[in-house]
Formats: sequence, C-alpha cells, structure tokens
Amino acid sequence: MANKFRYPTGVRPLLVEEAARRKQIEARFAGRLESDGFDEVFLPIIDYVEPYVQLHRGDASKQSYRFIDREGELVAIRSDFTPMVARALAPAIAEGDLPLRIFYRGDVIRVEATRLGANREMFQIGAEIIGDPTVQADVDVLRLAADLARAAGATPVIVYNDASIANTLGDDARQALVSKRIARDGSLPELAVRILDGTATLNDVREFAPLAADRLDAIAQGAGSECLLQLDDVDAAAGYYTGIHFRVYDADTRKRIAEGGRYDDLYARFGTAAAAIGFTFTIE
Amino acid sequence: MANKFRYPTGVRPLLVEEAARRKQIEARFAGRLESDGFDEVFLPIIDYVEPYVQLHRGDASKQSYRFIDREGELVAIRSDFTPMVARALAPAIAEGDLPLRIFYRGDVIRVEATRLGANREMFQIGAEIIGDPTVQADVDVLRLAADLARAAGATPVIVYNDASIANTLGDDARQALVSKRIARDGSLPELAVRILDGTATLNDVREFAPLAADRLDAIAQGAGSECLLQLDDVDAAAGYYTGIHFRVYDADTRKRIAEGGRYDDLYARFGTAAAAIGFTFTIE
Amino acid sequence: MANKFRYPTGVRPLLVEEAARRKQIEARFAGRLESDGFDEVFLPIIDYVEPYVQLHRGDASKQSYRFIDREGELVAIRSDFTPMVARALAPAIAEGDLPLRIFYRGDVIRVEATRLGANREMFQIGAEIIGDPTVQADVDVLRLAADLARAAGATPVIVYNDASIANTLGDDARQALVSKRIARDGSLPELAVRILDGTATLNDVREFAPLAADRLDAIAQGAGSECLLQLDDVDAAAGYYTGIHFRVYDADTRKRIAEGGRYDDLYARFGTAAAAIGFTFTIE
Amino acid sequence: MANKFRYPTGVRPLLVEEAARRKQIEARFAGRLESDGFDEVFLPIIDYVEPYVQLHRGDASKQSYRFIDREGELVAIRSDFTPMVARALAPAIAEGDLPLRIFYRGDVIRVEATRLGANREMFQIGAEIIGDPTVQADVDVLRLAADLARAAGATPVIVYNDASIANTLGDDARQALVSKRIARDGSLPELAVRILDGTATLNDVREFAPLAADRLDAIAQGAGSECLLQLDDVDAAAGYYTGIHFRVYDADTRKRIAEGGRYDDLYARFGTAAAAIGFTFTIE
Amino acid sequence: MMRIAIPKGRLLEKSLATFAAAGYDVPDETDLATRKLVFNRGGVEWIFVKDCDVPVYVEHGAADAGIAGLDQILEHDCTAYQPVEFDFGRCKMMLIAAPGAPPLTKVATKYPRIARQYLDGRSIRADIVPLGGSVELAAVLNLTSHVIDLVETGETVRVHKLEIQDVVAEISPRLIIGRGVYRTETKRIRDLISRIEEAKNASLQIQLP
Amino acid sequence: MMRIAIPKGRLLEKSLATFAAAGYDVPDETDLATRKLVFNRGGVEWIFVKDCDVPVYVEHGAADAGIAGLDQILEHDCTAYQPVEFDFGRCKMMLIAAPGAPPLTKVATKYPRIARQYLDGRSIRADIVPLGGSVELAAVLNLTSHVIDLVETGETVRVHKLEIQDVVAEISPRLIIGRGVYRTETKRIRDLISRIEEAKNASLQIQLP
Amino acid sequence: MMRIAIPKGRLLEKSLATFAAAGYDVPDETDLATRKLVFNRGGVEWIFVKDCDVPVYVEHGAADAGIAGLDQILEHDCTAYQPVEFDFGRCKMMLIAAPGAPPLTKVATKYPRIARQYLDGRSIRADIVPLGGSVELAAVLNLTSHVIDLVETGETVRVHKLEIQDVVAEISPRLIIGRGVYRTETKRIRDLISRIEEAKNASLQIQLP
Amino acid sequence: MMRIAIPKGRLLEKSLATFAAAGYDVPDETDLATRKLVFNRGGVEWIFVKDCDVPVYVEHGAADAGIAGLDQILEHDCTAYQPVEFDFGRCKMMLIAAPGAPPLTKVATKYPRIARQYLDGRSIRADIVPLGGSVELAAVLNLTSHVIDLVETGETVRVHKLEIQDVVAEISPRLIIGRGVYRTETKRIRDLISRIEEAKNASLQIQLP
Repeated sequence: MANKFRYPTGVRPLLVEEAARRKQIEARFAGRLESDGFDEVFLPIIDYVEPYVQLHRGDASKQSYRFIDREGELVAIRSDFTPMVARALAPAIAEGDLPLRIFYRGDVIRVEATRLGANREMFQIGAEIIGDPTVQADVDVLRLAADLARAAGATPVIVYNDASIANTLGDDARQALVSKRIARDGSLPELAVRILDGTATLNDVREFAPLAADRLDAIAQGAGSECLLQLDDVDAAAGYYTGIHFRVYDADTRKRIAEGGRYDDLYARFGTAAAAIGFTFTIE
Repeated sequence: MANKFRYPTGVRPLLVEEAARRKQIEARFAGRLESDGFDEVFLPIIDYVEPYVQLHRGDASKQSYRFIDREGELVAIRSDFTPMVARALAPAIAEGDLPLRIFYRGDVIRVEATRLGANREMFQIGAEIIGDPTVQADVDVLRLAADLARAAGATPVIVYNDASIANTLGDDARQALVSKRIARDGSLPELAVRILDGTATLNDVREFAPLAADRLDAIAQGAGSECLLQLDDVDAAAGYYTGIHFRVYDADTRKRIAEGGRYDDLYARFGTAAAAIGFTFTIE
Repeated sequence: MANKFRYPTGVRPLLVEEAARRKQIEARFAGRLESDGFDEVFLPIIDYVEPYVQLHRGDASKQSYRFIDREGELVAIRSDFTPMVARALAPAIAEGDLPLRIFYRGDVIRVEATRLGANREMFQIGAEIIGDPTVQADVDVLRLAADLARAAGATPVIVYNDASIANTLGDDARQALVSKRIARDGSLPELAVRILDGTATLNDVREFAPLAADRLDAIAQGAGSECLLQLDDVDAAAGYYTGIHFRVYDADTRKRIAEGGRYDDLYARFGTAAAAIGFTFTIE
Repeated sequence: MANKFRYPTGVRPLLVEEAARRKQIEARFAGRLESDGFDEVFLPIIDYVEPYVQLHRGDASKQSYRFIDREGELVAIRSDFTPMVARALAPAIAEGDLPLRIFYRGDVIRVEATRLGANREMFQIGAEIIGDPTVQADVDVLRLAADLARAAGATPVIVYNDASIANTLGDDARQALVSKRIARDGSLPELAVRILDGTATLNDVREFAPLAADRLDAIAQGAGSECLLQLDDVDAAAGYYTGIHFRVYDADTRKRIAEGGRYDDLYARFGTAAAAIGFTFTIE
Repeated sequence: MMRIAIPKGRLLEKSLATFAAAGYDVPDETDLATRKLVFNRGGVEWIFVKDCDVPVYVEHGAADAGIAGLDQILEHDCTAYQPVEFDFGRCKMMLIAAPGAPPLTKVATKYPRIARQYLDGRSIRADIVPLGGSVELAAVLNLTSHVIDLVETGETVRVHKLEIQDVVAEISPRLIIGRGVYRTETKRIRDLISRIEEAKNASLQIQLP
Repeated sequence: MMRIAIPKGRLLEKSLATFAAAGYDVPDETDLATRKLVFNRGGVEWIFVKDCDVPVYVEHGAADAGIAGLDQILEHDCTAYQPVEFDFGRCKMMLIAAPGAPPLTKVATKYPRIARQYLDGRSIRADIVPLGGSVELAAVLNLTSHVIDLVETGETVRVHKLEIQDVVAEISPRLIIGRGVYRTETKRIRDLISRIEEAKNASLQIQLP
Repeated sequence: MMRIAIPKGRLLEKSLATFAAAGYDVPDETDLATRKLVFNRGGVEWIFVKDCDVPVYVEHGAADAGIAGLDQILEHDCTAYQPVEFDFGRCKMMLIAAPGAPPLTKVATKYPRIARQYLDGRSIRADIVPLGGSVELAAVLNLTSHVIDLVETGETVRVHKLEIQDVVAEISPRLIIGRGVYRTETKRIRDLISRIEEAKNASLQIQLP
Repeated sequence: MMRIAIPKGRLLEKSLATFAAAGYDVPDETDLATRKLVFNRGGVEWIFVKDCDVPVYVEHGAADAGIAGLDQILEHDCTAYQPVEFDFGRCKMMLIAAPGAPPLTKVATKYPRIARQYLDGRSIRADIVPLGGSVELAAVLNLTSHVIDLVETGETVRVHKLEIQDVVAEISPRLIIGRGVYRTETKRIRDLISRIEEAKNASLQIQLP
C-alpha cells in the first residue's frame, strides 16, 4: 500500500469542520423536505446487483465497488439511490397510502476510473413522490428542486425534456442528438435536425409524440422561469425515465448538481405498480 | 438468488416508521453529546484492511465484508469504529488542540456466520476524549455512558476492570478467567482463583499491578453506583485497551449495549501519540 | 484460518503417488484421443462471466469461484469446459478447417456448498467434433465415449435422449418428467405419461417431434449395446443442447462419469456458426 | 466489457498449434526431469494467502489475483510455485524419504499493472531437491538448469551469488548494490565498493562471510563454464533464499528465463525442517 | 439386490404396509421387535433409519429407494426422484406463535432450511434458532417469539396455548428413488414404481366408498 | 427468578442429583412422570429440553444456567461460561470404521462441526455426511467408510463389528452460565456456582474410598 | 466571455481560419509571433494549448469550446459534444510494421488507449509500449515489431522502410463544446455552432470546382 | 555492438559531451543537423530519442544504456540500474500555484505518477489532470489551482505570476543500464560505467577550482 494516509478510491473521513459543514447542508435540505411533508427512509449501503441488472445503462455497474458475498452473490456498494428506493418501498406500499412523499440521503461511492480526474466521495440527497401521476406533481417537483438548489447557494438552471420523445425518432436520430452532430443530408428525420438547431417547437413534436408534447406544454405553464425546455437533451439510453427528465445546473459554476424525472414503470418492476417522480442532488 | 425481497447479510432498509425511530434515538444521543462539547466526525464506510491488521483480535477481520479493490488492495466494509477514528484523526491532531472531544455514528455491517442466529444490521454511536490521560476523564466517560444509556431507555449496569491486570497473571490464569473454569489444584496463582471466586480485593491486586489498582481505586471513588468493578471480566486477547475496559449492560434485558475503555497507545500507531478513552453504543 | 494444512474448497495438491495416478489416467485418455485424430487445446483457468451469462442453467454460476478483477469485470474460475471451448475456437475457425476434432483437459473448481457433502476437486477431459452435423458424428462420439470409459476401467452405460423433444411437450410435462411424478388425471399429454412409464416408442414421439424421432432411430442403429435410449431423461432447463444429450454411467458404481451431446447453436453465439457435438469426463 | 474476444489479464487460450508447441516444450522438460529421477507433483491453482504472508517480498502479493472466498478467507490464484511446493510437501515428508527429487509445472497468472507493458500469461516448470544440503546438490542443480535451458533452445548464462552475503554488509551497502550506484566517499564498506566494481574476490568476502565464501569456492569448482559468480547480484529483500541464489539468462535474447537457489529454512516454516534447493523456468 | 430405506418414525407402519400391499416380503413385527435395523427379505435388503436420514441414504446411493416426508426431502435439498406421493401421513409445516406475539424476528425450528426459504419468500428478516426437539416450548419460554414446526393434529399447539399463524408447506410422504440407480437399473426401478403406484391406487379405492 | 435448563437425555438423573446435592429443590420423579417440561420449585424455574438444546437456551439468555455435554457445547459453538466440569457422564468422541476400511474420504456423524474441526486439524480432505441417528449403521451399510460418534461403553461399536481408529475429543458435562446473566446478576450466579462446585467435590469425596 | 481553445500544432492555421471565416476576430500573426498563449479578441478569450490538451480544457469546463482531432478526443475519452466535423486536417491512425514483421505481440504508440481498443476489438493479445515521440523508430530499432501512429502523407513510413498493415481509425478535427456550457448558455453556443457550420459549408463550396 | 540512447532534449549536449570525454566517438554537429536519429560511431549505435523515451528503450532491452532524468525514470517506474548520477542538468520538481490559491484539490502535470506519489505521501486527496505541455498555463487559466512541473531557472513560474509551494523531488540525470545486458555482458558494461564515472569526476575537478 505504501502509504498509511490513503483511503480507498471514493471515500475519505470528514473531520470536525468538514463534518459540521456537511451537517449544515444536510439540515438545510432535510428541514425543507420535512416541512414539505416528505418522510425519510434509510437505505442500505450495500445491495445485490441482480435486481437492478436491467436498469443499468451501459457500463454503469462497473462504476461501483462490487464483490461476491459469502453466499456467492454479487453485491455492490451503493452508487445510485433511485432504484434502491423503489426496491425497498415497493413491497411495503399499500394503495391507500399513496401518494407518498419520501426523501433519503447518504454517501454513494464510485470506483470508476473516471475520465480526466474526478474521483471524489459523493453525498446524495433526494426526494420523490410516489403514486401521483399528475402534471401538478411534475411541476411541484421542479419547483422543489429549484428551491433546494437555492437553499444550497446555487443559481439553478433546470433543463428538462420528455424521455419518451427520443424513442419515436429512431436510433440514428437519437445518436445524432446525443453527439450533437447531425448529418444534414436528409438521412435523418427533419424533426431531429430542427431539434438540434433549436428551431423545433412543441407543435413539431406533437405530430410524433402527442402525449409528451401536451404534457410538456402543461409543465411549461406551471414551471418557474429557471426551467428551460431543451428538446435536444437526450441520453444515449432510455434508462428508467418514462416522462419528464431534468437536470439542475448551477449557472455560476455550470456544473450539474441534480438530476431527476418521472419513472412510472420502476415500482412495477419491484412488485407494486405506482407512478413516481423524483430527483437526487449530488454534493461532492 | 431466488428471492427478490432479500437483502445481503447485515443490511436492510428502514422504512418510514423505523427510520423515524432511528432518527429519534440518534437525535437523543447526538444532542446530549453536542451539549457536552463533543464534535462529530464522519468516517468512511469502507477502508483498507492493512492499517488495522495488528489490532484485530483473532478472526475479527473475517466478521466484515472484505474485497479486493481495483488497485489490488484488500478493503473492508466498516465493522468497528474505534481504530478508524484514530487513523482518521491522528494525522490531523495538533498538540495545542488537545484534549479533543469527538463523536461519530453510522452503520456497521458484519457478515459473520454468527453463532446461534443474530445476523442483524447494527447502528453504532460512540464518543471519545483524546489527549486526556487523567482519572477524571475515565470517570467522566463512565458517567456519560451511563447517562446515554438512560437516555436510550435502558437501566445501565456498567461492569469495569483494568485491561492491564490480566497481563500480569500469565496466560494460564487468563485462560481460566476467560472460561471461568479454574483448576483448584494450586497450579494457578492464588490471586486468579480469588478473582474468579469474587473474593479478591484491590489490595490483593495491588501487589501484582500497583498502578492499575490505584487507578481502579480512584475510579471507584468517582464512578456512579451503576458501575461495578469485576476483576474477573477478562478477555481472551488484550486488544487495544491499555487501562480501564468497561461494558454497559441493560439490567432489564441483560444484553450488552455498549463497550469502551482507555487505549492510550492506539493513536501512536497512526502517527500521533495521544491518550484516548471512549466507548461505542451498538443499536440493532 | 485456524488450520495450516487446509486448502480452499475444491482444490488440494496431488503428491507423488496421486500425481502419477492422475498422469496415467490422463495419458490413457489423451493417447486414445490423439490416435483418433483429436488435437488438444489449452483453455484458461479463469474467464469473464458475462459471455456465458445466457448459457448458465439456474444458479450454475454460483457454483464457481467468482470475483471482480482490477478492471471491475466479473471473473470466474473455470467450472465448465464446453462453452469455453466454443468461445476460444469460434473466432479462429475458418470454414475450410471443418470438421475439427478437438480435445481439452484440466481442473475445474467448484465452490458450491453441495448438497449432502461432495466438495472435491475435479479433473475433466473432454472432446468434441466441430462442423459435422451428421448422424455418423453422433454415433462416433457415443462409441468414443464408451471406449474411453472402458479405458478408464468403468463398465459404461450410456443413457441418451434428444434434448429437443421435451420442448414440444410443454412446461407441465417437462416438470413432470423431471420430477418423475406424473398426474394421471388426464391433465398432461398422454405421450408424457407413456414416456414416464417407459412404454412410449419412437413412433409415438414421431408425431410431435419427427426430426428428433428419425434422428434417434438412426442413432439407435449405429450405437453400441451399452447405449440406452431413455426418453424420460429430461432436464429442468434446456441448456445449450440442441440434439442428442447423453450421460455415461459406470454400471459398477452407478455414478455418472461423463456427459455430452450436440449443441449446434453454441458456436454461433460466439461468432461462427458451426455444428458441434462432444462430451466431458469428470474424474474426482 | 465492450469486447467479446478479450480474456482477463494474464490468461488466454492456446489453440491447436500453440498448444502443440507448449506440449512439446513441456515434454522436453518433463522427459529430462523424469529421466533424472524427479517425480512430479500437482499443485492447486488457488491457495490461501495467509500461509505465505511472511514470505512475500514487498508488494508481490498484489501481483496476483486475490479474492475472498465463501468462508471469508483471502485466496489467491497461483503466482509463484516454490512456497506452494513446500507447503504441500512439508506435512507429508518422512525423514527416511529424503532426499526427494520433485518437479512441478503449470500456469501462473499475474494481474499486475506491470511496468512498461508485459502482461502475458506464463507457464512455469520447476524442480527441487529436498533434504540434500550438500555442495554437490548445488552443483547438480546448476548443471540441470543449464541442460534444461539448452533443451529449450537457449544459450544459458547462469549468474549466481550467495544470498547470505548481502546481509553481512548492512542496509546501506545492500541498497547501493541493488541500485548499482555507490557513494565513493568512504561512507560504505570498501568491500561493497569493490563488489560493485567487480574487483572483489572470494578472499575479500571470506573475511565477512567465511561460510558463504567457502561454499561459493566449492560451487565454482563444480559448476559449468556457463556459470558466472557475480557478487553484485543482490536483491532488495532477502526473500526465502539462504544460500546460493541464481538466475539463468539466455545470452541470445538477454532475457532471464529461470531463477532458483537454496532455501533451507522454507520447509521448516510449513512444519518439517528440510534443506531444499530448486529453480523455476518461466515460459511466456 | 435392491436396498430400500424405511423410516423408523411416524411413517413406519404405513410404509411397510404399502410395500406389503405391493407384494413385497417385508419384515414383520417379530423382526421389528429385535434391535436389528437391517433385514433381507424377498430379495430386498430393508434398512430402518431415522426419518430424517432416508433422503441421505438415497441421495448418496447407499439405498436404492425409500419413503421420506417432503419435510425431510426439502430440508436435505434431496435431488432424488419422487415418483409416488402417498395419501397417508400428510400434515402441515406451520408458523406458530403465542396469541399477541410481537412481529416475527426470531423463530425456532427443527427445519432451518425450510424456515429460511419461507422467511426469504416473504421478505421477513428474522433469525432462525435451530432446535433438536420440543420446538413449541421455545415460544412458551420466550426463547423465540415464533416457531415453525410440523402439525398433524394440532394438539401440541393447543396444549402450549399457542396459535397457528400461517401454513409454511403441505407435507406428504413420497417414494424416493436415487438418480443413479434409476438410470442404470431402469427396468427394475420402473417395476418397483408401478407396483407401489398400484398398491397406492388400490388402497385409495378401498378408502373411497 | 432463575431459570435452569436440564438435559432430558442420558445426563438427566445425575444432573438433577447434583442440583439436589447442592441444596436445590428439584422436580421429583412424580413430576417427571408427567409430560410437563417446566416446573417451578424453590424459586427456580426448571426446564427440561433435549440435550442438544441446552446450549441454545443458555446462549440466547432464555435460560440462566444449564448442564450440557462438551459435545453439544462445541457443536453449537456456545460461548457461555463453563465454570464447573463434572465427573459423571464422561465419554469420548471417536473416529470409527470397519476393519480394513479404505482411507477416510467420507464420514457420517451427528456432529458435523466437531467432525469438520477434527478433519481440518489433521489435514484430511473428506466429505461429512450429517445424520440424525444410528450413525454406526452408516459404516455398516457403506454410506460412508467412517463415522464419528460418541462412545460410552463401546458396545455399539462391537455389535456393528467396527473398530475405533482415533479419539476425536474427551467429552464431559459442564455447568454452563449465560454471559449476560453472569455480569448483571453476579452475586446470585457466583452463589450458584460455589454450591454446585461444593456438591461436586462432596460427591467426589464420597466416591473415593 | 467565451473561452475557446485552439490547438498549437498542425491544426493551428486552419482552425484560426475557420473561426475568422465565421466572423470571429481571431489573433493574428503578430500575436502568434509573441510567446503569449492567451489573447482577448472580440469578446472571446483565445487560448493556445498543445493539441492533446484541447479536450482536457473543454472537458473540465476550463474552455467553453475548442478544436480537437478525433485522435485526441478518443485518447482522452472526452465526453464533450462534437457538433461540427471539419474537412481539413484529416488523416488516418495506422498499424505499421517492417515488411516481414512477426505477428503483433508488442506495439509502440503515442495513443495507448486507442491502441488498446483496437487490439481488444481484434482479439489480439499484445503489449502496448507508450512512447512520447518518433514512434516509427521503435519498429526500426526493434523496440517493438509494430507501431500505431497517425499517418498524413505516409512519408515517415516510407523513410523508415516500414509498411502499413491496417487502418485503426479515420481521424478528423472537430469543434468540441463542453456539456455544462452547452446546457447553461444554450443560445450563445448554438449561435457559435451555426456560424462555424456555415463557415465550414462556405469553404466546402469554394473547394468544389 | 552496444546501443546507447541519448535524450534529444535539454540534456542532449551535456550527454554527448560526457560520452566524448569518456573517449567515445560520438555523433558530431553535422550528424545532428541531419534528420537522422541513428548513427554508428566507434562500435556504438547511438540513438536519439525523446527524453521521456530513454527509460523505455533501456527497460525493454532495445538500448543497452542511456542517459535519463530522474523525472522520466520515476515517471516510467523504470527498473534499470542507475550507476552514475551527473552534476549537470539538475533541477527540481515543484508544486506551483497562484498566490492565494485555495487548498490543493486538482493539480495539472506532465508527471501523473510522480504527482500521485507526492499527493499520497502527504495524504492529500486531489485529482490529477495530465497535460501534454504548457503546464503552468493550467493554473493561470484556472483549469486547476495547482500544477506540478520541473523548474530549472524559475523564469516560467515568474512570468505566469505563480509561486512555488513545495519541492516534490530533486531531479538529476543518470546513466541507466538495462538489467539483462548488465548480467550477460558484465565486462563490457563495467568498462562503460567506469569510463563514464571517470569522465564525470574529471569534469568535476575542472569545475572545482
């Protein structure tokens, strides 16, 4: 090991001052969430890999510490909260309880040989509303995310889109939107080109994805001015998002500080069908 | 895996009610410690095994989840706090800061195939005073432990002894005291026999271990009535305790709820010599 | 660890006499295979788990030692040869080379807490013909397996069936054949009942699975008298066998000593379509 | 994983031609060893780490694949044969059997991020004489190593020294000899300077290490002309060698192809005191 | 010669009666009165072992066939074939507790493997305390809040003033056949099975009217 | 009130006699003739459980003290204190095989944990076949070549025409005391121990001529 | 103010020409003749860094945009957006060896990550020897049998009497944009992209006869 | 014939001068003016490679000896022998930052391995950003707060208005010899070493008075 001061990748102790700072941030987030009627749940720091296998995008599973336990099962140290919440809550949800407002917090540890540096321990705090499929829930969650970002001292810019739109455009168009490099030779749908150029409107989208377009329209009316619809904010893989998908940036540092969205199919995978929307803040 | 509801050995989620209960307990402990001037530190959930190798008693290391990280190092999930506190703080201690009053909390995860059942996740909260070698520190820590036990709803019985005494009696006597089965054929020191029978006094001990006897005398004068000196409370291996070693039981359930003591050599192993005394409560 | 003589589950050294005995067995097998025109390949003792994920039946993967390597990949110590041969050879096969006659040998290590004991290290030696889809290849392989069993001092009984038949009967019938407990209330196909009772003929089978029936007919004409068609020899899951599937028993000990069959789709999974048939002897 | 053709670091399959080539080399080595009265033993591909902990030089243990088994023990895939032979044979040695002539072969797998490339699978074949402490055994082993090197097509240069000499010179001199950079300011023993300059004779050494000098003298008289005494061939750590320590180079490629020496204390660590000398060839 | 394992416990009489009805020459009462455990009768070696050991003998090939309860088959994770299920000796594996017991966190049982599967299947995190006998007593004496045990008549449960909370498994005795012998002695084994099956059906028809 | 666990098996009478000699009011024969397993006498709750369950009750704190053989203490890896070792009921855990048995590769036993430690300690790689009873029969019927079992008189070994190959462990009964109660009720527990120790020494002197 | 990273190497002139054609006020020759590496012109901070460092600055958000070859983008696993691909400065990453070279087991390169992916993709098990320059020399001096390097004209390959064995990748320069700035300064970034795209198309039309 | 690797960069002249002083026939200025990188002179094949590649050639046995800075030796974890340390070309690896920089959490460098060891040795948890050149610029442009780089005169540090915070390592050029050639060509190598050592000492004496 050579060095007696080192800690494993992704973790380190927080001594008195840093711990106090962390506690202050936690208190600010937790206080706001509790006063909004969110109840906290505690999630385990390790869990089996298998229940989440179909949810992982690409090589995400390699980002976490993984090992084989005494029973021969593959276990990972927590590196993402949202699916864990669903797995923990789904068996316990009774229909009468819905909607539920839940929040959670804790360290996530990533081991990935990240590109260009960045190997720090991370603390996450997140919230979700389970069992409320309405536009109002979408809007509430956007507002809550903005408020929390402000409470943390950031100037939030929330970029949102609907994760279902990219599915209607085909794989080539999705890839083009992901890389932002569009072949302008007519081989791609015109809508994709216009989305990338920033000239597409929700009316253009409506033809291909009427439900998503209407939903985004309704969200736009309720969302605060820090929220920007960006139709070209598309991921390489769908992940578990089924509707709105958003990222919160801090305009001052241009860094992403939170991510969230609607994942109405996730709870069903763990045994209890329930709409859900939530977000997670990541604090380094 | 066969079962989609299972969690790995030693962990499980705490849903709303349980999480609230846990938070209440935490708040009670943390509140008391903070008001007594203890500052919190946050310790990583994983750490290398190597720095602790010489501290482990017997097969203790096998009780924890261990795995090889991407750099080939052996890493363990946290299963004991005290040495981690020393490793984290030792490099940061400046002499002028002493004495320090520190507390910490968090989950510990044990994987051991425990005897006769008992495979639950555990939460620990502990405190220590660093840099104060006085009897008064011993007494203060005993009182604090008793108060915290009461705050947690228990009726504390604190059994204490001095870890250095057993070293003076020889291995055979130690083994006899550990198993409580003494050969009454004269092969063992008379003091060992009297200790086991409960007839030994500190004056008897003084002959063999004068410093420990005087110290225990002084502690006995300061300690509350819930504290019982039990000279036969001896462990198979010395561990890192150098002076008083105590265990807190709940008289109602007869279960052990906390353990602590003085470990004046521990910080030196991690680079900064400093006396230290502390304890850890374990909450299942 | 407690004991300095122990070796990890599934392995132990072979000292002079045992090593000599093993070498003699190896030489007998290898000599026969080489004289029949089989060429040896050497397969790695560890390999990634992922390429084989879809081939494993049930919890088979938990039978092997598995761990995460320095790159975060899940790696297993060899516990089954056949798919490894396909993965190793598939990229190297040129069509003109076919048919290939290949053999391999080596230790396989299983870690499973096997039922009722049986945790020994195992040595396997196997052979396969790649690129020959004919009945003659089936018959040749059966004869070779019988000869090798005899060379190893056993009295072979080879039980064979066609793995594709069970697929035509439906899941309920398969389950009944696996457990050998048939509901005689008309809820299952009559053929399944007759198969279990041992009264079914290939003509009965022909109706449901004409190709398999014809194939088995042809095999029966070529196979030696130690080969017994047993239509009720059905596995819970199909595994990778696509045609004949056989097991070699030693009539003296009633123990299974080899298993094999035709897996015409296996090579295609690793990039090169090629029919293949083979078997593996397991020596404890 | 991204790539379906990759194998884990340190392993790959050997297809027909390569396997044949490997077998030919094996046969040449094994044939020569058997005709010289060496008996083969088979060693397990995995073993516990703990029995070898005190034998490893520096970070050697990190060179091997290591993992935690189902019982919580640290296990490594074989990366060095010599100590394994001792652990396997020591409990089985009866005094009357000595001297024993043993050989072994097999893959060793290293995972290390080696310096400047070099991450290949390796095959090792080695031999040792147990229970013969004589100079004649040293000379026989040197001759055998040279013969085997020639049989493998190499032009052997065998560089030898006595591992015990460096111990007599002090740590500073050892370090200087390891790096080949000597402070010529009188701070180091003159012998060390002369050793590095190549002007030291065995008479110079005799003053400090009379036994080693006499032994080397005797060896020099018996050893073949391919053997060169190089007193400056010193390792940073002693390892388990107690007497002669040699390396076989191929003069054509200047690569090291084998290493060996006398380790008279090694068997005692595993329970049976016995002198031993041996070597291991490494074939990439 | 075939070796058949007969359970010495509660299934003893019916097991022997079934083989007798199938035309086998089984040991008689005089035999059983001796302390002997092995008898040769009619070309069969009959061995009498504890109920829980029948699956062990068959699994290891030390007996060719036997009669064993599903409780023991499951508890030993026995892979033998189970071609015939009997109608006698049926009972239930039950979850039992005192009235008003707290939530299940510790359960005593003679069947730790079955208990583990039951708990896992319901996502209950509880410790299992394996006992050798008098399992219901554990709940009475507060060793554990719950027990999992076989219930035939329910008398033991009532006596201890406990109550049944759940059915863990339906238990029936089965004819079990080793896998190796089934494959290498197919003819003789199929004959055994069909004779036992007929005997079972005959007894079934007798009971019916 | 103190709860003491008495083993129902071969140690029953001597165990009760010891407590009686120590001045305790123990259940009498009339009590034992009932099917009851729990009795209150002289401020002590006496519970009668299977030999193998005594360490379980004490370990879990469901009994304060008990008498258990070292075989059961070891097999359950019981951490209770063992302050008194008795002279009655001593026997040996033995490795047994048929004359001329092959090297040990498979051993049947009721004590798999003890067997595992024995084998590991001798570097013997063998499978352990756990059985519930009639362990010697396993060697007779070739389920396994060897068995590990408790031997008192050696009669069973002789009857089965087996022979003893090695002593696995010396077994004696012990008074066991739970760790929690020892610490929190120190005074009462020390009184119990010294009374039992005196009773043991008294009986020792009686036996000496 | 926007910060744009310009590669100091072979792409320097064309990169500046492109920005100039897009109407940006770029540093001129006089500027470049100084040793300065940072210039403010027309509301843009132009920074001049080594070719291989452009992706680093953009990835870390220390530059908003830049021009980088695909070789450097891939080698740094850079996740920045690549909205425009240029037609100038194209070349190929090649596998090169001496005529009659043995099978590839060791390859020297300035691009170890790209080389690793190439080898893995072809299932070639070979060591990679990272070098800082004069890569072709490695094959001449037998440090390695093969090298992987960028080939523009092929002159270096010819001079060293080597030959091309395979194309590893087609390399083109791209405009790259950081992910954070793209999202938070969408409008300004889209304007930059469309101006560059137009300039590129204009130059394309000029080249076409 | 022996092959010796000469670094093309800042150590070039002194390296050649040393070999010349030791009596070797080294390539002259006319040679160096060509684009050639390989020369045969006096029975030695002289190869001219980038500073950072000297340890690579020697480690792999593609050169028998060479001259390399300790920075490159450490950065490549080179195991070659280093029998002679030179007095010319010494400099320091420094930790550099802008005045008033925040605590070190991100550091740019051309020496990521050396930087990692430095940080680990001081228990500093910081990201390392590997760059190819103009490392000091990274601190100016706020890519990172700190940089680790070689400092000879300190001019670059001053120009960028940065300041030195710590010495990471003392750097000197060394004669390096491959391990294999040292063992198999001992005589010739020892001759080389003593000639270089003498030349060094001679130059030392000249400088002294």
